[in-house]
Amino acid sequence: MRAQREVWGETLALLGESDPTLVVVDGDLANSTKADLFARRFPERFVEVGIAEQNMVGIAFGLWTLGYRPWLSTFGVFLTHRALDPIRMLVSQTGASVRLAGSYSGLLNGSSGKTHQDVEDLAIMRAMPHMTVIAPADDIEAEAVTRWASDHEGPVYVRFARDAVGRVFPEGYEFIPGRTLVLRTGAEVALVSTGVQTSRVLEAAEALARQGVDAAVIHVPTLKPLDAESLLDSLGEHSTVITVEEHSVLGGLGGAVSEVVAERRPGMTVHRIGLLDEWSESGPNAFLLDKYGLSSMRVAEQVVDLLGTAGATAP
Amino acid sequence: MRAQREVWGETLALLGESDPTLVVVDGDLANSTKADLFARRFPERFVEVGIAEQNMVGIAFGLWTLGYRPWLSTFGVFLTHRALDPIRMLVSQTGASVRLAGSYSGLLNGSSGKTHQDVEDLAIMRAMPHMTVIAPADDIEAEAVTRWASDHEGPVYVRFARDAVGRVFPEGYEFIPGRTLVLRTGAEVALVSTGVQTSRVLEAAEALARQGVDAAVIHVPTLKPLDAESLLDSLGEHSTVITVEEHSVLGGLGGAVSEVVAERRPGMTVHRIGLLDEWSESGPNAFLLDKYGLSSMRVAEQVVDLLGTAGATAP
Amino acid sequence: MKTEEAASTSRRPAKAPGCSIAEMQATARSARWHILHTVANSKAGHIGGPLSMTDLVVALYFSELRIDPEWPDAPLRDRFVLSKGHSAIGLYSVLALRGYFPVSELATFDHGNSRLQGHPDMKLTPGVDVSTGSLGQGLSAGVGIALGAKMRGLDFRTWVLLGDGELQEGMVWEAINSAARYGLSNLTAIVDLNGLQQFGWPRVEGRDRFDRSEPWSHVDLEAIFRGFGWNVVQVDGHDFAAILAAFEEVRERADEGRPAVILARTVKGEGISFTRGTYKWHNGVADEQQLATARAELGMDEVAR
Amino acid sequence: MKTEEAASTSRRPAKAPGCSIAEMQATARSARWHILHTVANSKAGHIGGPLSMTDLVVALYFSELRIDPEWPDAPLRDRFVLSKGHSAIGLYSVLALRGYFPVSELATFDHGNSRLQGHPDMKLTPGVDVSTGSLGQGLSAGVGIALGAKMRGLDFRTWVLLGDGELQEGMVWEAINSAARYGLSNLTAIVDLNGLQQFGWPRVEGRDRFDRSEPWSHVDLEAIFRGFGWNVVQVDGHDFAAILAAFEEVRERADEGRPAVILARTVKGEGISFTRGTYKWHNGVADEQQLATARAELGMDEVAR
Ligand SMILES: Cc1ncc(C[n+]2csc(CCOP(=O)(O)OP(=O)(O)O)c2C)c(N)n1
Ligand SMILES: Cc1ncc(C[n+]2csc(CCOP(=O)(O)OP(=O)(O)O)c2C)c(N)n1
Ligand SMILES: [Mg+2]
Ligand SMILES: [Mg+2]
Repeated sequence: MRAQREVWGETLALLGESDPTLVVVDGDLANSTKADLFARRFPERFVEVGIAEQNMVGIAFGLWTLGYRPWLSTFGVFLTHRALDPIRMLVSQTGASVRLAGSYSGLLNGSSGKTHQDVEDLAIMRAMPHMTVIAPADDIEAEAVTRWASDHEGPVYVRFARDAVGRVFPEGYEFIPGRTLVLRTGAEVALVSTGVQTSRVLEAAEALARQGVDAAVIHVPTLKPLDAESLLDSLGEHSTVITVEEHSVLGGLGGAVSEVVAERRPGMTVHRIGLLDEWSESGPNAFLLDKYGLSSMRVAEQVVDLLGTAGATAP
Repeated sequence: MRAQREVWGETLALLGESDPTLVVVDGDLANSTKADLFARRFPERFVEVGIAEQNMVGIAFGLWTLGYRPWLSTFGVFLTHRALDPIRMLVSQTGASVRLAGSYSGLLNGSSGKTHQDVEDLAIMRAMPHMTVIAPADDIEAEAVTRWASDHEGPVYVRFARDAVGRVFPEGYEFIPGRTLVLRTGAEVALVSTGVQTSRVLEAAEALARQGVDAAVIHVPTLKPLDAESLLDSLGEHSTVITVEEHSVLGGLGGAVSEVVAERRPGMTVHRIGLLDEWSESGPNAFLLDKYGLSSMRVAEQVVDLLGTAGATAP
Repeated sequence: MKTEEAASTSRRPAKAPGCSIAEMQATARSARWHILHTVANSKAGHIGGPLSMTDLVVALYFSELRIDPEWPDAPLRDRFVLSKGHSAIGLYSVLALRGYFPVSELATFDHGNSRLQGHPDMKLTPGVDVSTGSLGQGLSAGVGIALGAKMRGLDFRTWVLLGDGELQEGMVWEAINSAARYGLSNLTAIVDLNGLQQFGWPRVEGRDRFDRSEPWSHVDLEAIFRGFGWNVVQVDGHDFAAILAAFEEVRERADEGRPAVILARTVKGEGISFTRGTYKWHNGVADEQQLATARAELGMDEVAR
Repeated sequence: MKTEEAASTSRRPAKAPGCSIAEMQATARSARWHILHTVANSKAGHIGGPLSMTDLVVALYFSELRIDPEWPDAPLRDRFVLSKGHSAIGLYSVLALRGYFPVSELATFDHGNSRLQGHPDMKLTPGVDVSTGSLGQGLSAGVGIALGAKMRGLDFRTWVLLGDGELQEGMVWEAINSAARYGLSNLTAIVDLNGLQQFGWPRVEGRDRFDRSEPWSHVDLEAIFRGFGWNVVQVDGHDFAAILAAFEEVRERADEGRPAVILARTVKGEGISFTRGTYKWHNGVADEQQLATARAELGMDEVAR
């Protein structure tokens, strides 16, 4: 298993060979995001902007007007918060093919703590009209999504994790935008996740199985545009759905699933596991996943509690 | 009826008399937001920052560390998009008592068009941990909320409209944070709204009544923290809920209501009326409300359609 | 590059056929008239900013820019970015007079379903190269365009017009630094130093020209731009001969490998007595009486005849 | 004002009892040692930035600042904002040595449930006045603090330390303008010109000092700050005598009604041979061998004895 950021950098370095419109615009973080792999291969198509995220977006937009199709390289939180206004006006409102790589997503960013953690990116980018929002599960899907987004015309935000996670997909997996996938069937409850959290939810399902809880696992890589039909097919006849995300429980995956279910599947109950409107902190990955309830063990625990308590309330 | 922005400016000019910690930090828009009413009265407590929204937030934070409790004055879209990163780190993460007045909210901003319209603010601010998010319905509630927020310790975002709308509340109305209000009872469907759209939804309910559709109207001024119990009480035994907001249908009021209902009231159906992941344009208020489906007449139409089509799908 | 061949093989538009200063002055008067009465007719819009930049924009479109109204997206056209997007009606008036679309279409400004939005929309309006409206973003876009032209070896110039209040936006300074870092001599910024923004600060007696404080009267803008490695040209933004000379100087010094900024001293609301030099006309709607006054001052009746 | 009386009646903390330059140099060596081994022990963290600013921060806390470790939130204390928040471990090391919390607590850096976060958190750490981490925001906070002090007539000075790469953030320039506009002579910015950022640009032979490009070698920072109406003092950021003189000059010129910036020429990774002058040690984890080398170079064994 490789880290998603590595896969992203390596894939761009490959695609650069055949796609002369591919340029990378960096915000002084290429050696963290791994855009440096592209920079070494194509220095003339690597544009360093320095620590100026708004300007990165404006420059990427300008390059797009001349036929280039840029990828942006910085930490996700500095795109979704520091550069949101230029993304809105120069990328979303113009339909520019500017690809936003939100690196170091979620909580696990090498102990940098809450100023660098992005637990709102899915909610923020989902609310922006015309934005495509994708969160791949592992290295395999990260590569497929990087390739897909590189060909796609129009704005795309992709969430990439800093560190490697357990494999979810087989080699040769094909990413189909909008499609949700049933990774594991189960009768008692449907666990719905996105991004690298899906990998930990699969482990949680294993743990639950050992405790005699038969949980299905559904992966939603494309948060927007959300293919409601595909999601509903995956949810099937389940009566209890629990979303799990390395993100706030407000407006992200849990919000998207709740919107669809509340409208199309009255009768289905949706519980949401994730950050409970709180900021996190610095710490080793294992510590953070455990403390904030996202480790496979803690997810399994919460699922058992939720199944135990009828009409349980997530705070 | 007065415009909410006028009420905000006048109320601050009054509160300034008794509250020496009240300061207003402006982004070169005081004569639009009406912060100029405070500026004229208390020039020494009016801080003009010019066209630099990020800096406005940083300066407001600094003033707070010395015991001041600032209100920010600019268009909402430039707070929620241009200044989101400083709001995150210096206001939300520090718990600063900085009050964000998002003026010229929604579509109706004097023909400025989509670069100035904010149809994502509720989703964005709702996703930010520890942020209080309020959208008053009329001039009366705008004054009550301005007074409440001026006393409140901690970050608050309040959505204010540029132009006056039909009265919703009586003089002497008391704002209670979190409380949702049943403004009109009705057996067939519960229309849930927020901000000045509530006023138009009340008119829609009148129109529906004339067509023999008995619709309840529920107003949710506090989007966050959302008082789920209060919302559920208001929703009562309704089986069909339709949210209506001058905002995207993704992640805002519709998202918040869907999250609560999908978890606590399986069986209830929630449809969402608002902007369908689209940008709007320049135009007179009446034109925009009609074209984007938010005028009382267009809301009534859509309600009839939704009630007509079982399990209807909002795009 | 998809448009590579297209661009390299496509011809570069020529400059406008020699247009006399007298003609440009007349064109500017018509543009100012269209600004005032169009906004009055649509009941909303900006006035002071469009009027202060009118002469600069007329000089660009009727003398300097290599563009073709018949071929608005010619790959080798010069680019113009109106970073101070709230002055859209000023740009629309000049584009219409230059032939990008019928002057009659100006009447749709700010109405629903119009190609002429309150702020410039590159997806709707022929001749608009970049969408703007949220201040401070245009120069970054211009840096990206100029950098892309350099990377692709395309020979055209990119012009970005900014407001003096707009210069308070940090994003502008991020772009100022990048333009110098990349030696973008194919990029020219013009600052419309009209001395007023929307609200700003109280005027300082003896220092400020008008009824509110000048956005930059407390600093030395020329020294700052030079410090950032830009070429700086100061000019009277209402003197066509001087403006054209400034444009020429910028072009001739392009070999110095530095971006250039033209600091254009202007007057907000220039050209109409009651809008001149007051922040109160940042935006506004003229009444019948005022329209008549302006019509006379701008000599529109003669034109009509 | 809630804290009005409190503030006005409260005493202003005194400066640190005269501390010799030799003592400060020794303190700086200990601080550098704590930076390197604490990060090695927590397996993550920044090195180069903390090391380049060490002498400046030691000079502030052991000589210049009027603060009281026993009374971290004294209303009339001088304020210090570490705008380049990623250098937190450098600040923590100095705060610990100054007595804000036990040196032993440094071992909790970056661990879970620690008061010492990867980036400074004013809600957790005694002595931290402003939370930082997202670059470019500290100067605006400092402007707000200095402006508030002026509005309330409180007599203390606000210091903000920025990185040279950080200066690329537009928000910094918004604050530079505001500080001048409001004549904040009670505000001092210090720029840690260590010549490197995290990745940056390839070095230009003969122009740049280290293995990547200097963030500002292509511009004249002094001219820019002067243009903005700031007093500018250039100093060698590793020469204590010069640093103290710069601090004094800043205080003495406070009557000029201008904010001041100290452009401190430093070396990223200063003080340890293998971290010095290379972007590769922007962050990093030293191994046993390297720790031993540093320990010797910093004379930690003597100190221990
Ligand atoms: C980011 C942003 N903040 C605020 C505004 C609102 N606004 C529109 S025009 C204006 C004043 C602009 O002043 P200046 O740049 O001097 O323009 P001019 O004087 O030429 O009209 C302001 C604050 C905006 N459009 N964008
Ligand atoms: C807004 C923002 N963008 C990017 C980063 C990631 N980052 C942390 S340190 C750094 C380089 C800083 O360089 P400089 O300011 O010169 O600091 P120093 O050399 O003193 O370490 C970057 C890009 C950040 N913390 N904040
Ligand atoms: Mg101006
Ligand atoms: Mg540096």
